[in-house]
Amino acid sequence: MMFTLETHVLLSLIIPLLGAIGIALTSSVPNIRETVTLVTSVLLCLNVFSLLPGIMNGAEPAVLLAEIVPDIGLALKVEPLGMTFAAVASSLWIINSIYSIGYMRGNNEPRQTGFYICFAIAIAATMGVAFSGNLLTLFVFYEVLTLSTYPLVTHKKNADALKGGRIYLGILIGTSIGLFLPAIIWTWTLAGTVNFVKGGILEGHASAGVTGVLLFLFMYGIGKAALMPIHRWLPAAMVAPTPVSALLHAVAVVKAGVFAVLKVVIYIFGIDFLTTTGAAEWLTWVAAYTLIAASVVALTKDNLKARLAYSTISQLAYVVLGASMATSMAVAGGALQIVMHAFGKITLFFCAGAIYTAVHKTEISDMRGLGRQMPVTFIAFLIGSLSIIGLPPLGGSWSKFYLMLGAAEADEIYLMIVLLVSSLLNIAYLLPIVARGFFYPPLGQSDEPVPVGYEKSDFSWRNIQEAPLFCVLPPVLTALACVVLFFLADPIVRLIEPILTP
Amino acid sequence: MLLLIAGALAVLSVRNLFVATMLLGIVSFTMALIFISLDAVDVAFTEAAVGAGISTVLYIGTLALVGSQEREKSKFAPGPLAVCLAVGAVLYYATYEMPRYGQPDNPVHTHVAPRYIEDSPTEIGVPNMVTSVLASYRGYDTFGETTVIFTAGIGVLLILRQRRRRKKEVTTEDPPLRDGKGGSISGLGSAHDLVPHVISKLLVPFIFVFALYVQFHGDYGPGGGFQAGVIFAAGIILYALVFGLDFARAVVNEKAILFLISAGVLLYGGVGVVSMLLGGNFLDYNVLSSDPVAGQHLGILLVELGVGITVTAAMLAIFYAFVGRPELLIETSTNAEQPGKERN
Amino acid sequence: MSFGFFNYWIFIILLMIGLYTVMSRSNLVKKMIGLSLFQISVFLFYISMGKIDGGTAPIVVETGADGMAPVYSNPLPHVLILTAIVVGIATTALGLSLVVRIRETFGTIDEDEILEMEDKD
Amino acid sequence: MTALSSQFPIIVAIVPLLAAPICALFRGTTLPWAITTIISGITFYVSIQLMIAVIQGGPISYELGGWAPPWGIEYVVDLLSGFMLILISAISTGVLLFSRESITREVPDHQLGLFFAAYLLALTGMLGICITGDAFNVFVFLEIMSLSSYALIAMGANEDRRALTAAFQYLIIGTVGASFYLIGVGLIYMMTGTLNIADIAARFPEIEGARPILAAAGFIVIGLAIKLALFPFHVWLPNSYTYAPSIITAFFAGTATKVGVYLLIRFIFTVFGVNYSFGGLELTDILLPLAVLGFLSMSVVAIYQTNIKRLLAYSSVAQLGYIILGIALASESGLMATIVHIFNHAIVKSGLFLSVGCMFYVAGSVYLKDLHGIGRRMPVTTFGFVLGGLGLIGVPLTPGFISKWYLVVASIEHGGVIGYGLVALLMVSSLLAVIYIWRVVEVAYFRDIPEGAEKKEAPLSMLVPTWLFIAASFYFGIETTFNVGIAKATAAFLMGGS
Repeated sequence: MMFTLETHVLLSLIIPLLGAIGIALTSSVPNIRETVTLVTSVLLCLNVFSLLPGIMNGAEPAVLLAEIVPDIGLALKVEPLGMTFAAVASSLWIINSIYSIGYMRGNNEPRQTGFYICFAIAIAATMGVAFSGNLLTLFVFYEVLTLSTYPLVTHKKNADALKGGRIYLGILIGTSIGLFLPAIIWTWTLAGTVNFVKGGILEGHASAGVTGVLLFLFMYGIGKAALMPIHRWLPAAMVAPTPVSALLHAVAVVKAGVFAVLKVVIYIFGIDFLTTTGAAEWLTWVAAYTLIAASVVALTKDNLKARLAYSTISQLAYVVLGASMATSMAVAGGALQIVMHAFGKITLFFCAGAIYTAVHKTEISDMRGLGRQMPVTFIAFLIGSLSIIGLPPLGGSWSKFYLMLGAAEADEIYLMIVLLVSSLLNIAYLLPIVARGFFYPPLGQSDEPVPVGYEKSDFSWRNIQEAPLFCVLPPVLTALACVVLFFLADPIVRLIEPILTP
Repeated sequence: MLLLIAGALAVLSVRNLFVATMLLGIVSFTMALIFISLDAVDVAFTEAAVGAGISTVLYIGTLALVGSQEREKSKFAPGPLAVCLAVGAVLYYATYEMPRYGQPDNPVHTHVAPRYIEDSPTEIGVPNMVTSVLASYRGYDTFGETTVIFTAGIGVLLILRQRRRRKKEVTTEDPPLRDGKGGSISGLGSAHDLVPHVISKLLVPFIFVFALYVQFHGDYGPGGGFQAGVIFAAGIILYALVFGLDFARAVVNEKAILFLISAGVLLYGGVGVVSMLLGGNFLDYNVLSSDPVAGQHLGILLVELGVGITVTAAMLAIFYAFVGRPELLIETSTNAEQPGKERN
Repeated sequence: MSFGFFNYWIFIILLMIGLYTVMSRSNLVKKMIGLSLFQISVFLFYISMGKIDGGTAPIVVETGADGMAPVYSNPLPHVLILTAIVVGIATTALGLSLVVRIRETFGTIDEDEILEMEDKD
Repeated sequence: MTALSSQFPIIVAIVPLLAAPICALFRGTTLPWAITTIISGITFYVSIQLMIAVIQGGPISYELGGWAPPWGIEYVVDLLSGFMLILISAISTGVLLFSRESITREVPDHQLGLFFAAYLLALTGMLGICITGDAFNVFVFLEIMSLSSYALIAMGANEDRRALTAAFQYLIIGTVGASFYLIGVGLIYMMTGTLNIADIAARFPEIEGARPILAAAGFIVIGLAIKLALFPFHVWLPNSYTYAPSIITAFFAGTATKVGVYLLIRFIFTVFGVNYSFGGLELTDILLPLAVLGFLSMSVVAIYQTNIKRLLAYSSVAQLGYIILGIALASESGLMATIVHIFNHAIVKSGLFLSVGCMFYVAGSVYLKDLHGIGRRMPVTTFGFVLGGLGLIGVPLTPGFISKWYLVVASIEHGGVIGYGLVALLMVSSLLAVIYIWRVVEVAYFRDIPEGAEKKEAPLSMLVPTWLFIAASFYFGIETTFNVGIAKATAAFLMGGS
């Protein structure tokens, strides 16, 4: 460690912002600009990980940025959950940066400078969300995240992008200002503070009824958690270039949502308080419904990114479910899910983007036989899928395992059934993609880049036409990470353990 | 009193704007008479000069430019009527607990005012209490008032000196100048009438003398800078009406007027600043001279002069702007490339 | 005096007439006239409250023949109204100059007609 | 120096006033502008000095003409008026810095001297209103401000003839409003015999039950409501703001209506006192529905505008609804929200109008249809506009967020169905703000640049002041000790003062 923990916390915010400035300054020379992005992301990742040992030892560095409202400042405070989230986001940013370069260049996207700047700002906001020390700070960075990703979502600047952008912004800003903010202020008037305190701050200040209403405001106010029926923004956001969908809409933005949910449940309401009041009962069922319904919708989608988006909605519901069951096992499962799903889903998006870059296909039905042409991509896709489904030896299995344990702990037999059904549905909507890729013959149509006459041939090196290296390498890396994480689950659980035991 | 109401109703119903203006003048004049009966001689003086005098001239000047017939349409507006009745009802409701009219023990007469009545002759040394309150106790209000006039002068100049961009309509709009009944006043003078010429020649000097009297005698009788300014301006306006605007301009040109408007305000403010420099507060005349009363005298004199200058100049500026407007238009239309150089 | 609140009532009626003229007439000059009327009525209100029965104008005079000190009416409202009159004439002047310009640019001084023209702009 | 500083209260008002006639005499384009800007800067400096003095030593009283109140006219600087002085002079200075390029394009050269004289007079009027402690003096300065503003708005006729009718409409309505105020003051004078605000307040409890006082309160509140464009008395505002020259709109949007709000606060809290205003008068029942209707309906209307200035003008009326809401809630936090929002909205709106001024300078129009793709033609300006728009919406880190925070706190404290209902309505209104700001954003970024439109930024002399406002808005949205601190102290002072 070069600096004090506090400085490192601050640096996590400053590095990406400096990176954004650097990108702006070097906009005329793409190579240098991309180098700046990469260097920034590596620096950020190193910086975040340099915090890790301290946090593991139980330190809680805090920084006060400014006082917006008397007694409530913009305050940063690192705790295990945030640490986990920040670590995931920052490490994935490196991989994603590599991928972005490949993708953006491969597709000759315009306005790349703006893209990288917004990206860096969004990452800074994500760090802010992860390290926020109170609700207000969380809210502030949450909004910054929304606004900085808006230009990314509408990057294509066509009618679709406009429409998607409207839905995206409308729902996210609408719910956050309309529900989240009042909930924060209400909490403040009730408890006199909005700091994240272990064990919650509302206990003793709010009746069961008020708690129920507040929980409702929070859960639907945090639109990024994509609980049904306010999930529409996520599919809408898929008009964005794939790197955006990959990092932001599989990791940073949506995870900021569920992360906020966890934070609120753990530090504002308190797990015990929620259990005793039973206010979270309804949330469990909403989450369960979202979980199943989104999976079913995913089945019907032919567009690969749309299917992945619904899959994300469904997977996010796991986290909310974990939070709502309000048992320590379930919450641990939720936290693990944030990590595991991040790696799994980003792999899938990377693959989707790689396919698009290589052959410009977006519909699943057009991807028959592509596995023979792009074997690496499809194998990575397979691994990611399996992780999300929750099969060992992949990381995803742990989160499902803990969630099951949590459901068992809470004696919720029906929930266990829900989880089981959902896993089956996961299989149903993810694996056919891979199966089509490998086992179906490619389409023999003229727009198919595979020349006629080769379609019946088996795998051969000559058929391989992968996307550019920068597009293929990242999914491979993240797929490997899914495997590695299976063995790293223990340290992660140990990291977040302190927050579960009061 | 009832005459007022009758007059007001007539104003409302008459369709010819020229008549309405005249009626408004009559209402103002009646009001002035009532003010005299209410002991407010200064106000009456002003109201007569302004309400019945200057503003009537302004209205007529406007009508000359815009035509004097209201569109034939008798409409009854229930909405506004309801609003008016509501406002009236509130006031009527309020009158019931108002202090009785004219009673010496009303709050207005027992608080604050006695000081003016009892002490002003000794503190200020000016018999006319209105003047002493106006120029000294509430001198700052009067400064504000002067500024208001200044503002109006500036505003009218700003608005009416603007040249229009659409030049094609100019020629079609000339006729109204002579349509209205006040057409003859539009700056060209009644060149062929000997009687008015002689009479006004005789009158104008007297008006000026009277104005000066009012100006400097304001300490003792009704009057003061404001009234004097209005009268002074009236004299010049009369001159302009009879001999034509160009003659009047020869006497007092517009550049001088602008200068005078500013000078009046500056004189007033200057007195204040000087009093500040001499260690008093703003507009504290006591410090102007070793003897406070003499200081007050001096201060009031200067201040009234400032008011007089500004008012005269502003009134003239407004008058010129109105009456000179048609010329400006013609000028613009013929000489669009060099918009009125000589007038700046 | 016998007429108690009479002055105030006159004030109210004048005010109502003025206000009604402002609001109901579409001719801009008529509106200005109404506005003047409205302002004049306020003057009456102020001056009325300054009056004292049997009072005289607030200018120092020699003690009366009966040896009584003269009763002066309250000079303060007079001062205020002097200012208000000035404000009134200033407003009138500005308003009328606007009317003149409106007439020049729109060719009419009827509000309804102007509104129609504006909609086309 | 001490001698001079004891004269500061009068200097604030008198310096621009005396500069006006001087300015009127000058010709040319640069000199009047330079004088005006320097003068405005001086008032800003003096205002700050005054505020410092007030914070250190309590309210300052200055006797004009050396006559003690209530006989003479008194100038009073307390926290609230000091706050307003700083706000007004700061905005005026910022706008003036901007005006150099903009105004020479919109106003003919030979009128610039008069134009800036009128500008100075408007400034004088506003400062005078805020600093005076005399109810009638308020009227005088109100008229100075109003008359000069009519003339200034009419100057927009060079670009669009509708400026004339807008100015005329404003003149009629404004004069009626001012006369209402005058009647109200007359009634109060009748009952108390004094015009000094502090003196009235002191004598108020004796007569507060009387009918004339009730009527007086009614007239004053309505008169001021007209002046501050409270819904439904707002009809004059959109037209005036739309057609006035850019810098005038920016200046007035930040200050003119705020002065009205200041007076309303003065009368409600200082003169009538909280108990009478909200106990005897039930002002909450009157103002609250108006405020709510105002911010909801006006936000909706704003959405349908095709002219950016008009859109922002309606948004101003809506934002005034927030300000009045804070007053209507009659609590310390409500009042605090009001004061904070006066400040925040002034900065944000001025910044927005300035950026629109830049667009007008380059594109020559403020209609949305003519501004397609402006975000790519003028990236810097438009980005400033977007940031300002975020401030209007109330996104965190912008000052709008702070205001909204306190309004919601005040509403929740108010409690009951009304309180929570208000929270919901406030949020709805914020969302409406998102919609109307985003209409502009979409036009700016998602439409194709029209053929032949050049890509060019406004001159630096315009961009810098615009960004000064935007940057200031963010500064005060993050580092809130100044605005919130003063607002808190002021609110406590006003509520406790009754």
